[in-house]
Amino acid sequence: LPICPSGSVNCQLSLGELFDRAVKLSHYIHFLSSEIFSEFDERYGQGRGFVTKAVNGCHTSSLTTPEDKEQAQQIHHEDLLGLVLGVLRSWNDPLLHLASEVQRIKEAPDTILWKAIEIEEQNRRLLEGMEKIVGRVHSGEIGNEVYSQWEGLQSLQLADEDSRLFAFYNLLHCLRRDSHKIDNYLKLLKCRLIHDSNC
Amino acid sequence: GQSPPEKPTIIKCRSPEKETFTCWWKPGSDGGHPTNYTLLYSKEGEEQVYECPDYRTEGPNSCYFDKKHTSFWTIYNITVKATNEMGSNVSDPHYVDVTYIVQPDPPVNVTLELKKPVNRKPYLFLTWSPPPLADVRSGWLTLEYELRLKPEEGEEWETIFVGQQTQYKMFSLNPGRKYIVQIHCKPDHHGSWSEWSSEKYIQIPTDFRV
Amino acid sequence: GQSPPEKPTIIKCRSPEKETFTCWWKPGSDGGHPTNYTLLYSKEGEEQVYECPDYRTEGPNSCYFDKKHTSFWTIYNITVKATNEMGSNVSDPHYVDVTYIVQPDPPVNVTLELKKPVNRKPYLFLTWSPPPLADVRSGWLTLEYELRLKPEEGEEWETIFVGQQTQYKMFSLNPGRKYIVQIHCKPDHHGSWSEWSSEKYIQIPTDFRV
Repeated sequence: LPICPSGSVNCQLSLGELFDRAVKLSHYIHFLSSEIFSEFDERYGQGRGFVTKAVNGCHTSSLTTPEDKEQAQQIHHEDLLGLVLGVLRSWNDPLLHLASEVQRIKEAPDTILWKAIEIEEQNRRLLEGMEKIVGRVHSGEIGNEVYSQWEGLQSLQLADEDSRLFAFYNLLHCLRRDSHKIDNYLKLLKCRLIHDSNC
Repeated sequence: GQSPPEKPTIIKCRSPEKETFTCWWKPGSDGGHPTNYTLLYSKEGEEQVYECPDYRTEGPNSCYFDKKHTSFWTIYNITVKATNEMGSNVSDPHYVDVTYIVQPDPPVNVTLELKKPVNRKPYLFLTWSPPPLADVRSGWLTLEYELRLKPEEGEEWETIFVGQQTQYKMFSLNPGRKYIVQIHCKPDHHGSWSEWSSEKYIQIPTDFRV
Repeated sequence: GQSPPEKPTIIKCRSPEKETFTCWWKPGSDGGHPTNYTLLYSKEGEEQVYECPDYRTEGPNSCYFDKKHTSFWTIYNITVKATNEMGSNVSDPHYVDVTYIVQPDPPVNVTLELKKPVNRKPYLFLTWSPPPLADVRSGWLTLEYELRLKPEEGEEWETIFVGQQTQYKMFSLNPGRKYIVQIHCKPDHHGSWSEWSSEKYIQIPTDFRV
């Protein structure tokens, strides 16, 4: 009998194993998103009062996501998984452009460039994993319906530097927020589905 | 002097378990008149302005937001207005996303035990529990821990980050010395370290050959 | 003899940084005829069968899966077929889960320094860096380290697990002796230890009273 990799049964990754990897990845993506935001803010945001303007400008705010523990615990896990998938999909396009547009920022440090590329790549990888998890958990077909269109490309290419830098700031602020939501929801789902809410 | 009160300053906002939060302010001079304080806040993307839901639970010059009034991943714009007979003055706005102000209570039930396994190195086995308020079971809050120890009469603490574990095996200890051990914790991404847990002492026996 | 080739054996699959991986096989006898080898693989839960994307990068009898072809959400079912004029033979299937085959390269930049702080114990201060491939993404591939040392003419290594730290203070050393030090690393969860770093030597001065 061929030997399956340790831990797997009939040579298939368990849901628990898939969730472990998804959570490790979402943790890493949010860690990177926080770092790139702080680095950008430190270098380009000082004294420009971006924080007060970056209010409700996220392209994903149309997706009603849980805002506290109670809401997150009351929502059915299939709906929460669908939301996570929707938020991830909504970031495919902006992350692709972020990775290329950030290279046009004056003296953008390598650490910001590299992180933008890494986040885009890892986000795609997490999306692949989430589609696999949802496929396992979802009774019905995985619809592509939950998704939020991003129309921010022009703002990343504006001539006026202040407006363009604010557009980057806002995108990174939203990325930090949404990646934290995804990380938090996945940790919650993992405890609920794999550890019977007893992590 | 007879004048409107000085504008107050919001000095701190803290959430102990990522479910509720409290803000405190420091009054300015009261302009020689009885002065009262009103905390007002609005939430990102909403015009509506609300007043503090509870001025009492956390003591003077504070506002406590219970679960129902606490939302994450949204920015609160908070101000405090001081008013007396002569007029009023408003603090600078204080922007808060509760995600970033979580400071847990210290870990509890810290235990230290000397272990001498047969034909293997002896070690000090530490265990602890998350602060009672923190719901780590559901996965809503994930805590990371750091422990520090030093010989009783020593100067310098040795600090060790242990991630999300709630136990640790300590090998490199000097036989015959008495050590002090403390642990603190922090949410896995944002927020600040708790205070250190109360000091625990352990005497390492002289034959505890490491 | 004139016969189909013996079935090959897949001997090892390894990923150096959880981003790409390579498998190697050992051919059997070629049955007296020129034999060629085809590596085929399928992914768990999928019917589709794919061929090796790159037979060259990692040398003979190998298949290299670049980032695009490496998924860490699935188990690969891999076989190698040997074919010559007389027929063909297929290896036993080899199942691969990329997370379990991570074997990093050894740590680099190992430095050893004798420290003699005023009125405190002297010690040997070791520092090292993660292997370049894994270094860049510390959060994606978390490494743990173990160091070993022994007197140059000694027999037995002393091994010390140091967790995720990249430095270590070594107190218990015999003055006047020459020591060899090596370090290796492993992913924090699954996967295997790297090779040991190249040997580093340090002469402990006779006045190095510990």
